[in-house]
Amino acid sequence: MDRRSPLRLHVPEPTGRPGQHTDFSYLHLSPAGAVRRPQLDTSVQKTGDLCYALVRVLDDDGRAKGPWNPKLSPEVLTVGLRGMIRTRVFDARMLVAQRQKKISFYMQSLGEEAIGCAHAMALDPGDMNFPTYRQQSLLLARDDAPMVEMICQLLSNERDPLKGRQLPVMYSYKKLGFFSISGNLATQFIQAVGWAMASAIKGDTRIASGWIGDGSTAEADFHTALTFAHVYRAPVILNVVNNQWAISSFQAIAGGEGSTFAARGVGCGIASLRVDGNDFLAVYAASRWAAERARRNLGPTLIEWLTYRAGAHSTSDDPTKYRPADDWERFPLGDPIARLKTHLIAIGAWSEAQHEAMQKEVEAEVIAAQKEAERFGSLADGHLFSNSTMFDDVYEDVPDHLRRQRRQLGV
Amino acid sequence: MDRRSPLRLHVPEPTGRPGQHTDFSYLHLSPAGAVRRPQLDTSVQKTGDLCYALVRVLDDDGRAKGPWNPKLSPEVLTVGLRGMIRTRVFDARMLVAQRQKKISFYMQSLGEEAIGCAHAMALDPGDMNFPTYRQQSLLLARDDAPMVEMICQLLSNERDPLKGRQLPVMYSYKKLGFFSISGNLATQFIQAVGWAMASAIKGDTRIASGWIGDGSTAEADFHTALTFAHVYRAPVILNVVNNQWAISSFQAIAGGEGSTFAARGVGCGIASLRVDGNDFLAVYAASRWAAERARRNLGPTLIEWLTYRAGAHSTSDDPTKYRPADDWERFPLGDPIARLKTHLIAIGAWSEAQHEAMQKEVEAEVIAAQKEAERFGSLADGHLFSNSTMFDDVYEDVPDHLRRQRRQLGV
Amino acid sequence: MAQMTMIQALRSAMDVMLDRNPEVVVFGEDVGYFGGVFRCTEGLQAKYGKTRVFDTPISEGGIVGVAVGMGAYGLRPVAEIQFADYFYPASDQLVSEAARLRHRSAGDFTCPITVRMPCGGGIYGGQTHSQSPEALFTHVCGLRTVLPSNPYDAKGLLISAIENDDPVIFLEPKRIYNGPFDGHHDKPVVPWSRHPLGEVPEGYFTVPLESAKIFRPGKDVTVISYGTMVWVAEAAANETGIDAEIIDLRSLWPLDLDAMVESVKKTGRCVIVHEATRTSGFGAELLSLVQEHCFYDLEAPIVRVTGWDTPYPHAQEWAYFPGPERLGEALKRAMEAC
Amino acid sequence: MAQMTMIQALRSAMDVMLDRNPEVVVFGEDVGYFGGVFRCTEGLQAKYGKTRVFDTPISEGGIVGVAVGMGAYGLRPVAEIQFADYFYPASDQLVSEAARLRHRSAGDFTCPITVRMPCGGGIYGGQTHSQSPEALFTHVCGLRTVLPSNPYDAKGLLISAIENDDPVIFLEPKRIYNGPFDGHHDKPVVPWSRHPLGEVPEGYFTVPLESAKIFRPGKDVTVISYGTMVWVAEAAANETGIDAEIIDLRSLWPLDLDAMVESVKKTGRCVIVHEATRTSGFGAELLSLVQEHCFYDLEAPIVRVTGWDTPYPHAQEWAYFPGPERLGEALKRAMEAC
Ligand SMILES: Cc1ncc(C[n+]2csc(CCOP(=O)(O)OP(=O)(O)O)c2C)c(N)n1
Ligand SMILES: Cc1ncc(C[n+]2csc(CCOP(=O)(O)OP(=O)(O)O)c2C)c(N)n1
Ligand SMILES: [Mg+2]
Ligand SMILES: [Mg+2]
Repeated sequence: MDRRSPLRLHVPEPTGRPGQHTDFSYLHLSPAGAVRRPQLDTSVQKTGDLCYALVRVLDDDGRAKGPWNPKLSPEVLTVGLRGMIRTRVFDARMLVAQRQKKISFYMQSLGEEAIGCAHAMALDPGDMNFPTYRQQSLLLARDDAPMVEMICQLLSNERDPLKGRQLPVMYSYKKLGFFSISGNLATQFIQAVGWAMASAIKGDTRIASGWIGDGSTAEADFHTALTFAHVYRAPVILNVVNNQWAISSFQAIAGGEGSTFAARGVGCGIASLRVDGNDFLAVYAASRWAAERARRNLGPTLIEWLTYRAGAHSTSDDPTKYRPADDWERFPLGDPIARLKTHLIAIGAWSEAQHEAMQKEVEAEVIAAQKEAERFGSLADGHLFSNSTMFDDVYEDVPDHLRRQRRQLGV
Repeated sequence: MDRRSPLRLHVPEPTGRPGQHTDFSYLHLSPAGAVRRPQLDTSVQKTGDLCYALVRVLDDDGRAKGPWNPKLSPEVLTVGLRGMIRTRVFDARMLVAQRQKKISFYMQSLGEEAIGCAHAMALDPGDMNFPTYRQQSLLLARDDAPMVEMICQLLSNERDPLKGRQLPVMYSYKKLGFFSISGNLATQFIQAVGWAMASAIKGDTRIASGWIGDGSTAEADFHTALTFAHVYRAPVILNVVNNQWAISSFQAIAGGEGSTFAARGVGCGIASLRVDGNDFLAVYAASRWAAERARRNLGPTLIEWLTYRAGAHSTSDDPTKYRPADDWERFPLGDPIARLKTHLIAIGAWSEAQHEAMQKEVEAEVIAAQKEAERFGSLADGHLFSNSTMFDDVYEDVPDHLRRQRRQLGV
Repeated sequence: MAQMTMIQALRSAMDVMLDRNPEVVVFGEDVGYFGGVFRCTEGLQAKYGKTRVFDTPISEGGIVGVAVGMGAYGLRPVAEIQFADYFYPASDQLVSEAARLRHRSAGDFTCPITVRMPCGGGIYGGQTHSQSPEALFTHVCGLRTVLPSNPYDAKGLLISAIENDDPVIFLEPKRIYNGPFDGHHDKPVVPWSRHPLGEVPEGYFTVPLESAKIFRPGKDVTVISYGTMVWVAEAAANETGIDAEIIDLRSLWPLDLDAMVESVKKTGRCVIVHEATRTSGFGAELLSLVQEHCFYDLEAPIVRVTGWDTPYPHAQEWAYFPGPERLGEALKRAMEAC
Repeated sequence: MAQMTMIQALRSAMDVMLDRNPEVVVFGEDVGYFGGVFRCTEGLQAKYGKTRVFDTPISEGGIVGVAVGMGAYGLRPVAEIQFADYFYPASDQLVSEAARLRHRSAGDFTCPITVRMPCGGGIYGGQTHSQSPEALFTHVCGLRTVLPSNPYDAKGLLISAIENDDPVIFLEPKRIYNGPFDGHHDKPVVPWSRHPLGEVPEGYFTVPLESAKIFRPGKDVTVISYGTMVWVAEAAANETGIDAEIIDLRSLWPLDLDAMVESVKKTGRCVIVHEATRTSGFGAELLSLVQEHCFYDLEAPIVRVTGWDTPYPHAQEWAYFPGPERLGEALKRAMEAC
């Protein structure tokens, strides 16, 4: 090759487009149980191999394998299963409500339910998540999931805890360790680090957990979060949910080609894991490992969760325009609910009948919550918070100029 | 350790403060000649070891060793030596001029001269540097260094090519492959990537070279540059000059503790080197390696240049306030000029007498240039560009509102 | 002449310029294969190839940063920010770099970039899909800010912006992408396909920058506005029967001062309208200019009608939006005062 | 009462608050060991330890981002941006996050942060060490913007800012860090140690936000200003012999509208002064407010005296700076008109 031959711009492409089958070999998977589990105080450079491997516990037959097996009791696993089912059922019903124009907009987490559910169970009360719009499972995994209130938020009705100010799904639940969701991508990632630094400054014991999508890692706040977390050894878990897609752009456009998002962490001096995000046991084990490191002042951990965004980006999106329709069926990491169910059945702790019963029970629970929430109206039928509340909370008190404006609006 | 023991904030400290000796063992050096030189088309993950090692060619006795030896002729080396001496002499005289209040502000590059000099020699005409304020050696290494004009810029006088608009040292020389310097840190790093992408889009053969300091890698544009360079395999060299200090803050505050800046590159999927920046031969060889990769469409290279900021940050700074005064003497990578001189003498191509003669010659050259430049006045004596030029170049043409304002100023 | 929506008109402008000028490149989040979340670049990658129309990482700072570098090289990048609400990560590159490059390098380097961004509310987008940040750009010397109100102007202005050698912020009021909107959110919208300003030449033409348009001639009061709000102003004039002269600024800065001053000197009254929050909004500059240039002609205080100084609400959207009723009251106030 | 420079007064405010309130933390670039490039935090790390006063990476976005997170936790961070010219990388965190957090979470989370930044020119700092970006902050609902003109106010206002539960942008006119500056750059400056406003109590006290101060009473014309410019205005008044009433706003937004309106109603004339570029500067909002509230009292057009719409030059600094001469002419203009 002549060194003076013309330069070319490389523009990455996904390995599948509508009408084709995606070639998922780009994912580089490891067999279940094959990846080592380092000491909590491992030197960061020594996690270099882990950021290209994939921590997995469940094999294709639903058996739990290897050093990352968290050895959870069937009872705990059943709680996790219920959380995932609740998330999926909730999403499905809210999608219908959106199509019925009861709610204005929705974002589902289909296929990604294991990540938030197992992570929520691995954290302690008082810890604080800084989620994106696709971590409803962090809330719905909980026994005390505030489902009616959540639906009121989605309906933007007169019981919406956010008073109609935010788009649906942009929940805020301080008391449940769930930070207010921002519409501006990535901003929460560095805030999680700041919260964790504050906890360390105060000699507290609570840790933070920040969330970001593969696409959003290109934003500045991903970098500032890694830098600050490393410099101050902040007690924070930095979660990158790599569901392969941003909106229409593939993870290679975010820099995933020939590299991994976990590698970003090691590059910044942060111990990092790449984990099967559709494997409830692996998610629990890795979350626990990272949480323990944080709590013992061993510093931050970055975890790349490998998963697949099975549904549309949002109700405004049509993924058949840019990717094969059957991708999720062909995605090699499968469905997290089916995988945990298979495992529970394999260990003799579960049955098809029990599963069906749980599914029905959860459906009834969600239907009841929706019914209750709908009593308070919706954006569509105009049962909103009053217009005057628009002027509240801009500042702690309402300053003169906002009083004048409120008067002008006549409210 | 109890997992519920209180958290602590880690705040990194340098290994030396005023009154102490810095412990430089944190640098992790490799012996000269010891680090392998991979194929140009090496896979990025395989440069993982290089980003913690240190590419060096010159040993302590001035012998050139190992696979990175660029085998330059003594003539070429002498040109490089002259460039470094010219940079150092220029800096020294301009510092004096600043103390004499002829120029308002100055930033020297003492101790870092090899990096820009050897890099400039390794690039081709037409390539474009996107420098910081400490890469004057990129210009001064050249035979056609526009020294008189540069001094006019420093004097802010009526021949200042930037018309008094910019602080001293913020040169702009498109025709010499030197992009306009910004006072806002890091912004040029992503612009270098954009320029390189443009060159690739056009099927051109010219490459870009971006520059950033260790401290400034914490800024967002460092991350965006790495991301975009990786995604589009842009023909760009990404230079991180790690001179150990930002202003008063040590490189650990920028994230250097337990990691390297070269590792950031590998984490983002970019082939990366860590190189002795005070070793002219190593700088030339690594620059050439990176330039060749870019020209052959093999993508970007990140190079961390290890060096030491021997002088104050700027003429507004007093480093004795925050670091040991004798750091540079004790810095294990020595003085780049002395090291190249020793090498030239060791190979029988140079002598003390020749060195002294060159030093004198360059001093005379700089003095003459300064004299010539001072003919056109200075900020101090008021020989400036006219006030009316302030309104030019805000837009391509002067719009009405600026005409009105110019009139109001009465010019 | 073809009938185009604003989306089609913008796409046509980029199409024409990609075709005429090999230095033009188009990029942004979801802009390449998919054609943009509002479909403004649909089909352009297929037509011009992946190196001239492409997707970018989700990094507004990176998008504008590479645009500045490409502009310095000699290209004419047309970059899309998916929503104006997301330009903030790019503000350093816009303010410290794009706007200053020509001046600080004394013309050694220039920055002929166009940054498109959909702005404004009225689509239930909530606080992060509804903002109108134009005032922030107009405060930055070296930037041009443009904001069209219809397909014809959108195409002609976008071509002018791409050809202009200064950095241009090109704001697109997304509420009128598909048809003019007069603020009556409970009534159906007329699509551009049935509107004269939806008639747009297929080929190359320009609408000059820095030229305002008398959107509706009138003699009672001057309404100065831009974007969606000129349609609301028209509705308010018709509904109140006040013969307002509506000026559509089109270029916000640098602007067509003469058009404003001439009209106010004629009517003696002035109402300024924008959707953005009030305080330090662009209306303040417009009011100041009118006050400075027409003080002795003013028969009544200049009135500003704007969004409130609150985040743009999701549910209470129409209480926030300065609709024809609020505007009509302002017109009456301007007429009654003396 | 001690005699303090503005730097000492600011340091004293932080010292008092670090001492009184264990939730207060102070950080920024070069802020810890070294004590800040302007030495505003000198000695505080030694006194309060590295976990309460510390250096940060060079990342304004990160600095404000962690401040928001700390605020959400319950701390009261006081962050320094080394120069106001460098706040742009933090604009997303300031505008989209700090300013909106309370509102978007309906009070679930709050953001009691203070962001200090030296602003303004007059020190030959060139275009990236001289900017006055206050207008950009005042356009963002949810932010408070404060800008003192002397050591006493600086300390009292900074304590109020730290205690306030809203995010506060605290701008410090660096030209008057060491003494008042009346714009006569060729004359020596009186140090604060010989000025009554350099007398500052050592302990805790506050100057309330949203309260302007009559800096110089007068009856001919109202000058509305803040920061360095109140000193220039005083010089202009003295030199022209025009009995100007000078209002030092201190809090830019939310502001003390009554003080402005009352004065203009009395004098019937108004001059507005700031150092920032003119177009869409904060002066435009001030002018608009005066116009809206005092239209029938105005005997002459309101005049704006500002920096030009160009980058702040290095060499031609004094042609850019709105000094006493330019201000004096404006006062005369305001007096002559009728
Ligand atoms: C600053 C900013 N830029 C752009 C957007 C528009 N946007 C919303 S979601 C999204 C894709 C994010 O992808 P990813 O981070 O992978 O998250 P995922 O949706 O896959 O969970 C984009 C581009 C935004 N909300 N904020
Ligand atoms: C955005 C921005 N923030 C802060 C500064 C102030 N500043 C100028 S140089 C500097 C230190 C930079 O250190 P480094 O990147 O290591 O470069 P070096 O001076 O060592 O070459 C700082 C903080 C600036 N110019 N721009
Ligand atoms: Mg994604
Ligand atoms: Mg440095």
